[in-house]
Amino acid sequence: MWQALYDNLEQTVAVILFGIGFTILLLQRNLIRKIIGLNIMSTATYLFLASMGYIEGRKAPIVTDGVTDLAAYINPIPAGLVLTGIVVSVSFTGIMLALTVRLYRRYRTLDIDQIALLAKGEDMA
Amino acid sequence: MSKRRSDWEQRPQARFLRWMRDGYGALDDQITTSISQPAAPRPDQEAMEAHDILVGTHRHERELALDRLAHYDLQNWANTRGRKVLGRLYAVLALLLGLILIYFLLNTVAFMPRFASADVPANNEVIARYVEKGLEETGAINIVAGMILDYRAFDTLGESTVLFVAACAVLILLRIDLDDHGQPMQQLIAEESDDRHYEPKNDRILQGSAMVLTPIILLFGIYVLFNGHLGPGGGFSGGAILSSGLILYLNAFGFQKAGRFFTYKIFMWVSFFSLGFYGVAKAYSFYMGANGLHSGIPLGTPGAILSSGLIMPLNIAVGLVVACTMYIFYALFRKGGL
Amino acid sequence: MSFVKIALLGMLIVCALGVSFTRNLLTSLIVYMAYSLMMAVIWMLLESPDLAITEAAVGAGITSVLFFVTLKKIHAIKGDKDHEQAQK
Amino acid sequence: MTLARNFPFFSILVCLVGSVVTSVLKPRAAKALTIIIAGVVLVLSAFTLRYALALESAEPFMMGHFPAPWGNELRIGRLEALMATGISAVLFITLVAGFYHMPAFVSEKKLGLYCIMVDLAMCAILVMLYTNDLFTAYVFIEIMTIASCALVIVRQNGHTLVAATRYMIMNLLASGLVLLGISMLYGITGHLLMEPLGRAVRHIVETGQYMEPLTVVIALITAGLAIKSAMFPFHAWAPDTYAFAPPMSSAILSGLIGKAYIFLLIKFFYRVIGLDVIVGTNVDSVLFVCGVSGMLMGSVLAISQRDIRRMVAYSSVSQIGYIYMGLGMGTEAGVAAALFQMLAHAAAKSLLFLSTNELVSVSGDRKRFHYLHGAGYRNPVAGVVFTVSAMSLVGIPFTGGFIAKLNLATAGMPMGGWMRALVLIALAISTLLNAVYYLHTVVSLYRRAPAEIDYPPSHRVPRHAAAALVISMLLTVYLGLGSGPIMRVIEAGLKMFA
Repeated sequence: MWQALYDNLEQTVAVILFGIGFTILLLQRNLIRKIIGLNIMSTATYLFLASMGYIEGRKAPIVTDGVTDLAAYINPIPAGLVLTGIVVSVSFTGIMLALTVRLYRRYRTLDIDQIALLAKGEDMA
Repeated sequence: MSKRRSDWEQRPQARFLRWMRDGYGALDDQITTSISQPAAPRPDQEAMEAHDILVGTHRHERELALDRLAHYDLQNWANTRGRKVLGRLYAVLALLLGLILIYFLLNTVAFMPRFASADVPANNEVIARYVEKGLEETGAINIVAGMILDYRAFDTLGESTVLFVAACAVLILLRIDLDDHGQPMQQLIAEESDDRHYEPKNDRILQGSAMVLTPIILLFGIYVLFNGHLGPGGGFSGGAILSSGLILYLNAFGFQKAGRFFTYKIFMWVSFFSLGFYGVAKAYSFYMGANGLHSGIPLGTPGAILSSGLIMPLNIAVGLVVACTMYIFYALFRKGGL
Repeated sequence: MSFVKIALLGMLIVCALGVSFTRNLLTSLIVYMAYSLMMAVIWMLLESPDLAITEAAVGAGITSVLFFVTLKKIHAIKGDKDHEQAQK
Repeated sequence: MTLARNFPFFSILVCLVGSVVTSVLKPRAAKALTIIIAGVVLVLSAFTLRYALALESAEPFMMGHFPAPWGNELRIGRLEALMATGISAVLFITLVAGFYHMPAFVSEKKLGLYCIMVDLAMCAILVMLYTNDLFTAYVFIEIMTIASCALVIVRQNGHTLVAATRYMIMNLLASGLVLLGISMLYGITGHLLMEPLGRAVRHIVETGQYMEPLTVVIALITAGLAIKSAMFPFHAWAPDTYAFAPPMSSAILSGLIGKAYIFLLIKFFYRVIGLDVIVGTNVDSVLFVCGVSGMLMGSVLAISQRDIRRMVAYSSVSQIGYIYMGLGMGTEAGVAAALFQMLAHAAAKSLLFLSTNELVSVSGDRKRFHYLHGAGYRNPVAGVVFTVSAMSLVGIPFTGGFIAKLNLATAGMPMGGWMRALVLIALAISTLLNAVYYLHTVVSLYRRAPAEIDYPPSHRVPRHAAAALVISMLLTVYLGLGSGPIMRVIEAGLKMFA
C-alpha cells in the first residue's frame, strides 16, 4: 500500500490537500478562511487531474520541428481541463469575496454562525 | 360535566381539531394560558416587556411576542456554555469527516493506475488522434490550444460564459447604481465604498514603476494572447496578464485616468462583441460539422501567426472576456463601479 | 523522483496546514499566495506550461489581489445597516 | 438530414447568444427578450419532441467536425426531448406569470442583469438535458450554480445574502466532489464522453481491475449531485434559499434547476455506469433510505413552519425525497416513476410559489398564516391556483401528483417484502403529512379575515399573469388525466436511454 502511494506521489498529495481544504471549509468559521479552503480544494482537484496526464520522459504537447509522434508528448486532455478549471475557481472566488464584503457591510462580522444568528434576530424584531 | 369537558379540551384530538380549524392561533392560546399562570419571573427588562404583551392584546401580537421570547432564549443559549460544547463537538465531527474522506481517497489512489507510466488507460486512441493528427486538423502547434478551441470548443464556450456570469453576479452584488443624472442612488454607501481618499496621492515610487512596468506587462500579455496557438499561453493566461497590467495602471494613476479608456459601457460592449463573436463563429463550425458540410476556414501554414483557422481570433475573444472580467472584479471591489 | 518535486509537494501540504493555523488573516493570505506560486512551479514540473502561466497569472495574481482588496474594504467599512434600500 | 435534428443545438444557442444580447439592452427590452427566448425554446423543444418520437434509437449530434470520443456531442432521445419540452413549458409560464411583480423585489437597474441570469440558467438546463459529455456537464453545472446564486442575491436584503452564502458554500463543495469524481473516472477509463465511458466501465467491471476507484467515483458523483439537488440529509441550504429569494427565482430554483441535476444523475447511472452495477454497489439503497427519510422529515418540518413560504420550501424538500425514493428502487419502473414525479413536481411547485406570492402580496406582505385568513377571497385566481397545486402535491386524484404517487406505489410492488412494505407505508404517511399542512393552509385561506387586521386594497392580477397561472393549473390537471401517453414516452425513452 505504501509503495503504491509513493509511486503515485502527486495524486497522494492532491488527495491529502483535498481533505485539508475540505476540513478547513468545515472547521473555520471566518468566511475568508472558508474561501481559501475552497480554493485549496479545487487546486488539489486540478493537481489530481493534471497528474493523470503526465508521462515520464515526454515533453509538453507543443509540436517541435514537425515531430508528431505520440511517444514524444504527454497527454494534452488534462491540461485543457485544468485550464478551464482554474478560471472557474477564479470566478467563484470573486463571487464569494463580493458576498463577504456585502455581509461584512451589513452585519459587521465575518463569522458565518454569528451572521446567521443576527439575521434570525432581525427577522423577529 | 365541566371537568370531563375541560380534560377533553386538553386531549390531543381536540387540540388537533382546533388546530385544523383555527390554525396556530388556537395552539398559541393553549401555550399562552399555560405560560401566563406560574410564569417564572425573567430578570431583565426585555423579557418582562415581551411577557406583558403576551397576556394582553390581539393574537398576532401575541404570536410575534412568542417568537421573540423563543429567539431571546436562543440568543441566551447562544453565548452560554452549551454552545461552546456544541461548537467543539462540531469541530471534532468535521475533523473526523475530513480524515475519513482522506482515508477513503488515499485507499483509492493506491489502486489508481501508476503515475507517469505509458500504459495507463488514459493513453488511448483519443489522445493518439489529438497528438498525431492535431497539427493537420486544427493547424495549431500548441496541441492543448488546438484541443480546447477546436476539438472540444463547446467546453471553452461554456468557460467564457462562466466568466461572463461571474462578472454579472459581482455587478449585481457590488455595483452602486447611478440614477438618471449620474448621482449614485445609495449616497452613503457610495461615499463609504469609494476609497479614493485611501488611494496613494501621486506616490512617486508606484507611479514611476508603473510608468515603466505597465507597457511591458501589456506587451507581454498581448504576445501571450496572440501566440496561443504557437506556444504555451492563449486566451486565459493572456487575458489574465492584460488585466494585471490594467490593474497596476489603475492602482498607480487612480480611477480618473483609468476611466478615460475603460468605462462600464466599454466593458459591456467588449464582452458583448467577444462573446457574441465566439458564439456565432463556433455555432457556424458546429452546424457545419454536425451536418457534414465542410466549413471553408483556411488552416494556413503551421507556425505562421495567421495560421490554424479560427483559433487565433477565438483566443483573442476569450482573452478580452477574461481581461474585462478580472478588471471589473477589481474595480467593483475598489469603488463599486467603473 | 527528483528531490525538487518531493520538496515542493511537501511544502504544499505545509502551506495548506499553515493557512488554518495562523491567527492573523493577512498572514494566511500570504501563505495562500505562496501555495499558488508553488502550484505554478509544479505545473512546470508536470510538463504543462499552459497551466503554469495561467496559474501564475490567475491563481497567484488576480485571486490574491482580490483577497487583499477585500481585506482592505473590510478594515475600512463602517457598515450600511441603515442605508439598506427600502426593498421588501 | 431534417432541420429538426438541429433544434436542440439551436435552442441552446438561442439562450446563450440571447443572454449576451440582453446585457446591452435596456431593462424593459431585456425582460421582453427573455420571455421571447423562453417561447422560442418551448417551440423548438416541442418540434424536437415530435422529431424524437419518430426516432427508433437516440441520435448523436456532433458539435463540430469530430465524432464521439474526440469532439463534444449532444444526444437527442425521446426522454431528453420530453423533459426539455416539459421544463421549457413550465419556465415559459413562470416567466409570463411571474415577471409582472418582479419590480417590487428587484431594483430597476438590476432587472437587466436578472434577465441574463434567467437566460443562462435556461441554457444550462438544456445542456444538462442533452449533453453526452461529462466535462461539458461539469462546466454547465458551474454556470448553473453561479446563475442560481445570482437569482437569489438579486433581492439585496440581509436574508438573501446569508442564504446565498450558505447556498454557494454547499454547492461549491458539491461541485468539487463531482470534479474529483470525473477526474478519477478519467484516470481509470481515459474517456470523457458517455458512450466510450460506458464501454470502458463495462470492461472494468468484467476484468475487476479498477473496481475500488470505480465505487469511489460512483459515491463521489452521486453525493455531489445529491447535495446540489437538496436530497434530504444535505438539504440545509434549500429552505432559506427558496423562502428568501424573489418568488420567480425560487420557482425556477426549486422547480427546474434541481431537476436538471437529478436528470444528469440518472444519465450517469444509465449510460456511464449501468443500472446493474449501481444495484451491485447498493448505492441505490442509500438513495432509497435518504429518499424515504426525506419524504417524512420534509413534511414534518413543513408542518412546524409558521411562515407560508418556508412551509412551501420545506415541502419541496419532501417532494424531492419522492424522486430519490423512485431512483433508489433500482428498477426501470422506479426510475420511470421518479421521472414522472419530476415533471409533476416541476409544474406544481413553480405554480405554488407564484400563487403564494400573490396571496402574500394581497394580505399586506405579511407571511404568517394568521394574516393569510381570507386571502382566497381577496385574490380568487391565486386562491384557486394555490388549491389545485396543493392538491397535486398532496396527490388528490385528477392531478399530476396522484399519478406520480400511483406510479411510485406500482413500481414498489414487485420489490422484496420489507422494501415493498417500506415504500407503501412511507407513501401513506407522507401523503397524510402533506395533507395536514396543505389542507390547513387552504382552510386558513378561505376563513373569514379577522377584523382587527387591516389589509391593503387588493390589486387586480393582470390578465396575462392570470391566464398563465390558469394554463399552468390546467397543465397539472392534464398531467393527472392524460398521463398514459406521457408514461409510454418515458418508458420508451428509458429503453433507448442506455
